[in-house]
Amino acid sequence: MSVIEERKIPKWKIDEVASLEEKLKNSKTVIIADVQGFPADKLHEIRKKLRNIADMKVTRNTLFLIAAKRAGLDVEKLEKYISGTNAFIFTNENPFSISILLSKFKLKRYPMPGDKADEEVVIPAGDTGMTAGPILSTFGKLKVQTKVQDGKVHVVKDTLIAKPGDPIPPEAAPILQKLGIMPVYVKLKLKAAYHENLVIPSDQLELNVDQYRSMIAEAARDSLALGVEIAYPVPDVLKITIGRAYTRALAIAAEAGYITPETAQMVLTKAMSKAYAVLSAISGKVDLGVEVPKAIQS
Amino acid sequence: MEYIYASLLLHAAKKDITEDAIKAVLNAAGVEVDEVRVKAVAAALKEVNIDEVIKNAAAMPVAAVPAGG
Amino acid sequence: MEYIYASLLLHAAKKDITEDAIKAVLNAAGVEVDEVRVKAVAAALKEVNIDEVIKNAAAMPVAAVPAGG
Amino acid sequence: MEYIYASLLLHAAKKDITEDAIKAVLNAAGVEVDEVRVKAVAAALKEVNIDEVIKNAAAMPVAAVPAGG
Amino acid sequence: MEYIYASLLLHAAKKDITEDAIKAVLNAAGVEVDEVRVKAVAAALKEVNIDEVIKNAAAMPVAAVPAGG
Amino acid sequence: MEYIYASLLLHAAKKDITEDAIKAVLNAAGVEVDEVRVKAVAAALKEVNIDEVIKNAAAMPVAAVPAGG
Amino acid sequence: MEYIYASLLLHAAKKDITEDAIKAVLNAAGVEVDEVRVKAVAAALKEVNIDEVIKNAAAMPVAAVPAGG
Repeated sequence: MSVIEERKIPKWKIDEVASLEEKLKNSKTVIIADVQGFPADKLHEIRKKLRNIADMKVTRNTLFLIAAKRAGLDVEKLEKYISGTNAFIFTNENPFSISILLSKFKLKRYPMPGDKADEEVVIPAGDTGMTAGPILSTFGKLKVQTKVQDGKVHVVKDTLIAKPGDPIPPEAAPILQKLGIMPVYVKLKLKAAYHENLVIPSDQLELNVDQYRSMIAEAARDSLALGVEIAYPVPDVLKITIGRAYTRALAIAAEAGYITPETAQMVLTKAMSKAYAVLSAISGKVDLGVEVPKAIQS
Repeated sequence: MEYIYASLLLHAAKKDITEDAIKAVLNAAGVEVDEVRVKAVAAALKEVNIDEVIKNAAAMPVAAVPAGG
Repeated sequence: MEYIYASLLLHAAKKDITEDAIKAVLNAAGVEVDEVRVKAVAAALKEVNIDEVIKNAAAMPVAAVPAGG
Repeated sequence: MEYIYASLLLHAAKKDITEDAIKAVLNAAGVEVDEVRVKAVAAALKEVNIDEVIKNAAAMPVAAVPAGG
Repeated sequence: MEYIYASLLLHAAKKDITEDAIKAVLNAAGVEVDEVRVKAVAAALKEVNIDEVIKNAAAMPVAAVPAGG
Repeated sequence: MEYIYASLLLHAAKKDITEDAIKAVLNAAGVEVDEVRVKAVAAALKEVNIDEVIKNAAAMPVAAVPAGG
Repeated sequence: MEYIYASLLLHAAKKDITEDAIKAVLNAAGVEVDEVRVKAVAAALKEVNIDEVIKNAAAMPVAAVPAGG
């Protein structure tokens, strides 16, 4: 341990580590996000939206690791996520809640060459404000119908130039810029969360809420089915159970050819639908002078 | 379903659906006739407006399942 | 539909659907038999798996019309 | 439908659907039993694969009433 | 489903669906009756309009899907 | 539906669905337990093949429900 | 699905679906709790309108058969 070496460390670094250590000690969760090449203005937007929920800081990996060690984090578990340029999000929230929150921010940007559209790219009808000139041929290439009015380019009708997932034609970039159309989403890439000594990697951290929604639906459906099957004694379930018992009784009556005024419709319908099915199966070869009802033919 | 097909056949042929008529058809088909069932079917059909039922049956949206399956 | 009902009756009774059998059933029902049609139906049904066809028809929703009509 | 319900009850209880059993159930429910019907139902159901029919019926639309309603 | 078939039988026979009546029917069918379930079913059915439910079950057009529930 | 949810939780966890187990789960959820209902549900579930019921429920087409709700 | 049933149980019991509540229910069911999954479920379900989803799921059995075919 050399006192001399420590002196070499600039004060801002010492302060930074102290500040990071403080944040780590006061937060149940820290999330590491990849911000390599991430637009600074968008990062600012995110920081603003996270205010009062989480604190986001872009800092040097080495400083973070020192602070993490001092704050008592299990740094070994984290090290593999600490490379490149990272933002660190400190929060006391459930890390999944932060992940969901971030996924809800629709941050958009103008396309760069090679980008695919995240939403429909439509050039709207009307005055583009662009002066007629070489740009007209670009519109032409994009198959956007235009006319010139008072020296300005007017788009004749709303024109789709890319569907979600389609590559955005690079030549469209200046037009989209001019019209303020940002069809590409910017999303913060989360690498991992460290929460109460657990490391949650990105694949787990990114929740598909729809999947949970359908699991709830599935569980609810199965529960109802089971409730119906065992005649779970609450009125709403029993209504369905009774409907099903009645339907079964009708089906049995129909199959047995058991006719009562109540079952006659069902029984005869069933017999007739069988007859029509047979008729329809041979209708190409035999003309019995009977038409197969349209509904059955299909 | 023999009793029902016999009844529908008689109906399609515009004959009365009596016990005797049903029996005759079933006998011709080589079916051993159960008197009780013939009685039951003939009695039950007397209470049913077959024309109405058949009209409903034909009008029903039955196309949910492709016939060819 | 008489020819079909007669055939289905035979089928339900597990009898062979021959020209003679169809004719016998139709006669018993008092239907004047058209020889050509009987031949055609008997021939056509030989190539049809009736159980299969009927099974698909049975899968059709049949409770669509209120019992009271 | 009493005769059918009685039969389905017996089926669900894994009992044989005999004339006597149907009669006993109907009597217990206070239904005046019609011998012809009992015989007809018992005979007809012998030819029906009830489990199969029930399974297919389950695919039919069953519940007009939303549980939440 | 035994408890429901028994209840539907009583309903079809125009009898009150009481605990005792359900028990009598189940006993006649040779079903070992669970007192607790009988109580629960009888109580819950008091709040159900069976005629309404049956009408809906029977009347259900194939396409009757209440969009919003 | 609490009793059903509790039972299916136990089922999903491959635990026996006993009265005591259901009660424990319900208590943990802060549900005031109705002894009669617990007994009724536990008894009824003994007669049911839950996996089968779930399989059939899943087999029903579900496309009628608007995805987003 | 244990975590989902536990959540549905809490919902039905009108309790908040918190990590601790889910854990308590799962523990009572004898399920070994995975801390990460509990957190994920609690966070995800905050975004789900469970009543709405249940209502739609309940409306499902109505639509066993596609309308147009």
